[in-house]
Amino acid sequence: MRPWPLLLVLLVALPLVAGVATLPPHDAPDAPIHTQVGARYLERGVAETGMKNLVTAVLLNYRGFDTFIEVVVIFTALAAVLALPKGSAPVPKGSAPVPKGSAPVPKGSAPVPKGGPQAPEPAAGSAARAARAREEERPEVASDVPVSPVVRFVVRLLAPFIAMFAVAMLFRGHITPGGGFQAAAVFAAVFIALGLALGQARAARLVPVDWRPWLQGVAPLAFALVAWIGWRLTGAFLGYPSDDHTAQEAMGFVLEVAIAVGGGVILARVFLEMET
Amino acid sequence: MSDLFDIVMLALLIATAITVARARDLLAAVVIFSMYSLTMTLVWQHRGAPDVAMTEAAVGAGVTTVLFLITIARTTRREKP
Amino acid sequence: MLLFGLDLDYVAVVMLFCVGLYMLVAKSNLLKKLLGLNVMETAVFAFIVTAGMVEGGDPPIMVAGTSAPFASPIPHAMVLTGIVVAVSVTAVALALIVQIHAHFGTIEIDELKELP
Amino acid sequence: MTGPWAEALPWVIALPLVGAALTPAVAVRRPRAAGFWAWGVLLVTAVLAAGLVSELLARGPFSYELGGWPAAYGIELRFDHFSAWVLPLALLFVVIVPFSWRYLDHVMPDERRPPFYALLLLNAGGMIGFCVTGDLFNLFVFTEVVSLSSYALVAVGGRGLAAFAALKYLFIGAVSSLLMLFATAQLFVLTGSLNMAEVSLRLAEVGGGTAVMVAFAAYAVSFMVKAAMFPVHVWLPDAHAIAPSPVSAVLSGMVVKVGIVGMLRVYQIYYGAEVLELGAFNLALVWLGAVSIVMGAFFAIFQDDIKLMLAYSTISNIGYIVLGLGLASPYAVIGASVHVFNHALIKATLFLAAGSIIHQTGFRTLSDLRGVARAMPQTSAAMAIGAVSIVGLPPTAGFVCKWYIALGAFEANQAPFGFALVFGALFIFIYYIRMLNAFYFQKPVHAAVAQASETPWSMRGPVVLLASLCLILGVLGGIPLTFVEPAVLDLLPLWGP
Amino acid sequence: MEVVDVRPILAPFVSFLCAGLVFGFGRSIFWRRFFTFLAAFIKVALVLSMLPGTLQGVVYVYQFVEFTPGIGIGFRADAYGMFFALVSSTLWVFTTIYAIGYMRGDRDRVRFFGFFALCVSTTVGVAFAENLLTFFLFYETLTLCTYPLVVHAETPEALRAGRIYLTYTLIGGGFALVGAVMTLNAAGTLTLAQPGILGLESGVATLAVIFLCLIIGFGVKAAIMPLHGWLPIAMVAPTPVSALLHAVAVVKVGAFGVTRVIYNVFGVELLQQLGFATPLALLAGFTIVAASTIALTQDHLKRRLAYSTISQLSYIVLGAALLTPLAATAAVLHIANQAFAKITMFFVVGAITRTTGKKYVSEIDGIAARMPWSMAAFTIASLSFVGVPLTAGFITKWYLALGALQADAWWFVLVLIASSLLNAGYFFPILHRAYFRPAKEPWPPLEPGRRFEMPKTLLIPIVICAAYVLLLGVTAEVPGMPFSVAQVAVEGFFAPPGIGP
Repeated sequence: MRPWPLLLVLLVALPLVAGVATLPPHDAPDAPIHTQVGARYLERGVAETGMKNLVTAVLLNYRGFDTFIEVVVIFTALAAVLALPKGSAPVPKGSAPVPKGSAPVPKGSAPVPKGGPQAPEPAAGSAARAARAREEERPEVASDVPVSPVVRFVVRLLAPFIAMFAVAMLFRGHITPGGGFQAAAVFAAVFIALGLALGQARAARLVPVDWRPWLQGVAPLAFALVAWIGWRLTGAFLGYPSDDHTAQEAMGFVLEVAIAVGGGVILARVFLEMET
Repeated sequence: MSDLFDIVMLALLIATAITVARARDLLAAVVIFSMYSLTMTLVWQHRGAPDVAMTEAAVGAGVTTVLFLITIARTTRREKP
Repeated sequence: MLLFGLDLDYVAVVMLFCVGLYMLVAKSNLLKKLLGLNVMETAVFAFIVTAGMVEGGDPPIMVAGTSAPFASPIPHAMVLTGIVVAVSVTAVALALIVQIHAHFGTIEIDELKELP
Repeated sequence: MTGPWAEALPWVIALPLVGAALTPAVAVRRPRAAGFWAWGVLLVTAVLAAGLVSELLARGPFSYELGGWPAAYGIELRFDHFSAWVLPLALLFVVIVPFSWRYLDHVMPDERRPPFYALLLLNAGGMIGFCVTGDLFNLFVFTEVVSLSSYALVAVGGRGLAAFAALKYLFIGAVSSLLMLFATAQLFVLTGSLNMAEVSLRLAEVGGGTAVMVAFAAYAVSFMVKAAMFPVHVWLPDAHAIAPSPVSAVLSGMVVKVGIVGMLRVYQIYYGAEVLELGAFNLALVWLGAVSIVMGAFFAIFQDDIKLMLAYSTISNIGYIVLGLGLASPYAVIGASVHVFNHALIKATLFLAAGSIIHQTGFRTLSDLRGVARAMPQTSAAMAIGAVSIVGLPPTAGFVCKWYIALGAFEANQAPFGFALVFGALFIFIYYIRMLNAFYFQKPVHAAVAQASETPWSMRGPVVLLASLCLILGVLGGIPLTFVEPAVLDLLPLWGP
Repeated sequence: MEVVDVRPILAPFVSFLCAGLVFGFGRSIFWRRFFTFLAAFIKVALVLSMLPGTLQGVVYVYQFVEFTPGIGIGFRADAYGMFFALVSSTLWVFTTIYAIGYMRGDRDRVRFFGFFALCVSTTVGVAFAENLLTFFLFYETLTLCTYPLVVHAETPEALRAGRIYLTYTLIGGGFALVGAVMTLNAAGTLTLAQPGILGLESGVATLAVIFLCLIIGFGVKAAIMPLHGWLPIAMVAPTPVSALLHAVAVVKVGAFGVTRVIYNVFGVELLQQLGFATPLALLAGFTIVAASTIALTQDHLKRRLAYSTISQLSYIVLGAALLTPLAATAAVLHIANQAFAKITMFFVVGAITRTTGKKYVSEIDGIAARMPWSMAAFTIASLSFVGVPLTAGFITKWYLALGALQADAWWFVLVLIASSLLNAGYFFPILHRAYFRPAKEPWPPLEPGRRFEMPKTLLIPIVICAAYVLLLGVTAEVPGMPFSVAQVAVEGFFAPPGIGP
């Protein structure tokens, strides 16, 4: 163990301990965290938002703007992954995971040649076509790990049910724990499982190439739309009409679905990008 | 009872975190990390945060772990001493 | 739950944070560093959730079967956002790590630093 | 009380973000259209920002309650004088994006343009939101938008080293964001609120204490990392040097300012609450600033790569700003605030000019680029103006801030720092004069440099425009004051050593 | 009486615009010359048109923009500023004519003439600066604009000279900035007003630091002795630049600044109470003698002239530091006297180098036969420096001596005499060699079809400047000549508070 990281950690730990040690006790009902803003949410949240799950109420209504920015953050992650240079040839290696003791590329060796297995960079205007072409050319089993038929069968069998579970979670998010994000993660998990079990090309067809540019941005767009509707209806950005529970539910529902679809597509695409 | 659960869980958390730090096999580290996340899920569930717990289970233990696994598959599994 | 006048839950959180920080600064392997970052993030989330709980509290879901006191919903919303942010950062970091490996053939900082 | 433009406040944030979400869809047939789309979106954003600023000038600071919830219960956007920074920010983006249209030709294939421009828009939207929000947690989320897009923007230009620099940036940046989240959580636990104004009020009731101090320290460290102050600057030089030049201009000119604006926000909260005796902290800032100035200059002297040189000078210039803030006298804080903008302008000039030169010649070190001024006179002139400006010599924009901060140093009876500031800047000139000598007064060593042609107008226009602004703002130094002075005078009664 | 008038800002702006046009269209020789001459003449006309008013005590002011609250970029043409502006704008015309001849066929002439115009613009800006901030802005801009001229040759030697020049002047500029900032802090204003803006209430220590900073700041360009190192080295520049640096722009701006500090920042009364001027006067006296002594040993013509300049500049500083009206008159007058005489000399030396390639004193034996006009002009200038009556230099020395006696500084009369002897000591050998030594080898013959010893563009400025040296000496009391302007300026310096110039 090198000494200086420990020293640094200690240096950070001391003020942190000092900081948390002097906080008010965390489970006392009269702590500021329970008596200030939180108290009002507990008191009037259901009446004001029409959502029984107050976490959802906070996420979509009181602090809906945070959630807007949050879906923007995952969209940023996707844009980041898409914007990174691609096509650099991977270092020659055996089947993953790499066996013990595999040496790195020796120092001073020439940098890995560009291009690699991918098609040459397409000309302007044909990028979409090229992307679709690549999708179709993708081999059936992209993963290096051989997948047993049993696993494939189980995944195929379970996938619809898991997806149904996600949908249920999505629709009942305002009453029970769970909601758009959780559904998105589960959707993505289903997708990834399918991708690993059946090969990416099959999985990739679940999200059509033509729809991707729209689907991946659907969450921020839905937020902007709802914000605009709220603005027109109530005069406040992202405002919910306080007396109309149907409108509240409809707006919340749109957002939840958009988060689930958009988030799911984004996570799935990140997976696809990293696999290629 | 509640206190005991807490203490066990916190100890487990710290133990798993340290194991993640010490594991030389990255695959093992990631799997243990997902265990750490699931333990955290239990703690949060216990502390009255089922929403957070579900998210952590789906995102922290699920998606993050899968992304790590893919990365390990594409890079290397061993941490150099 | 207090120990030596310190709130044990908070102290555990700080310990997790420090383990993560140690991984981040001391480990040479980039994936290990990233795992450390994730541990740190979880620790901070745990801190926030812990701060929002209340003795014998129920989840802040106003349906039959729950009763006051409720945990505060705001920290939960904060952590939900935080988790999504964390997974975004992790995804970008992993994509970068894959690139680094593809280019240099290693993900050990010690070896990367020695490269020209 | 508020006029029609106040309604635009949330849209000025939402517009670039939604524009980013639409970019891949808009550019699906013609990837190059992404650049025009991003420019259009930013142009409209700038118009909105101008409207907001006009509102600010007409009626003073104003708030917007999102969702119609009263400030503490929802999220409040607040447009005060420091938020006026969004206008120059948007305008600089409007100038930088056209530069990138042609510049990207040698950086990336067309198909990667849509995500690139989406990232640029996200970065802009994130920074605008950061300046405008009145909510601590919202501040954190915006920080993450800015940081995440910045990490990615660093990496878009190259393969190995760029990814490594970006990852280094990511690790340090993520820790800094975590510290910020931690501090936010602590303040939340202490006060039960996330609204900045409310937190400030409640802090006054809660009073001081270790936790309050630790939260402040966590914020301070977090923002110092974002601003790349001396001991925690290590991520900056590589990241800024290796990014494509338009990105370098954005990162170096504007993204590091996130740390400064954040610092100002935290100051607003803490000074309003009067719970901490911050004299010692100010003194620390002053010293750190002075050290940053010197160390930034010192490292830069040994660089041969022009972009690396410029990257190090960012550390120096952030040093000026921090020094000014730490001096805590009216003129010094005004100078620091003005320099937030002026430095962005100057850095954009320099990075875009450097980018033009690299784009046209293919070389990026001083020794290779000798004599380039004859081949590219206008770009080199812009570079020269930028260099003179960043050193703080009249008659350029850089001098304005040096003047104010020096004035502030003597006003605060910190004469030694006044001297350090003035002569530290001259120290920096040593390396810029090396650059100008190489460009103007030495013989070319490469035929490619001697025969290079000037850049196309979509690149030259922005450079020339920015360079002329450097000169104009050097003469009309009072303009930024209109925005900065009320804010500073508002803040200062609570400030002071 | 103050009159708001746009001319004080137009005068620097004309040459600024000219610089822009030269940079833009200067590739064509015609347009380059056209713009330069047009601007030069417009500028002289502008300055001259203000002269009658100035003689009647009118001060033209123009506030341009606010820079800091209460401190703007302002212009103010008082008598002293007018005097300096007259000298520099007149000499710009002559130097331009000379430069066209001298630089013929040289490369990078666009850059040369562009920055040349910028230098003149900033010099006039300094002359008309209303406050220390404006002064400083132009002062530093001048530093930057001269740099490309100093390194014009682009040789390693030139680059080294440029580096040294910048190091000295920028550090000086830094001190000036600190001084200006401290002044603002102590006085609350920066306006260069009568009778000074600082007061004793700021404390002697602060005042001492301010004085030191400002004198170091401006003294660098005035080449007061420990700060003179850049000047001889900067001689690698082309001769028109040397002439500009040494006679008009850079060094005079320094001396002008020192005078402004003494009379308009501190004021006579305050300085008399503080006694800071005496050490400055001693330093100036030392510089006069020491620089002249070093000049004796220099063989390189331009370097000898450079040390002579260092010595002469301190006349101005000393005249100002003596704090008496007569000495001040001498100081103001010497700005013009030294400028015309020294520029004549540089023109001649440049012409010699251009025609014969000779650069050293020891190489010019018998050159008077080949270049009679030039050497005649050189002789006049030398006599002026020695202080022979009927030349401009005599007037300076006469008034300086009177002023010294007025200030009870009898020792200065000794300095003056010593300096005159030394001047004679380093100029007369040149004349002796030129006139009375036989040529070591035959001089290159005249180019065919040429009546005079060199191109007219070189000769005309030399002759006119030399004539002007004589004129200044003869017509001291004629109204409208520099002497009368100087008197108005000095009256302003010593006017009781409240009356003002």
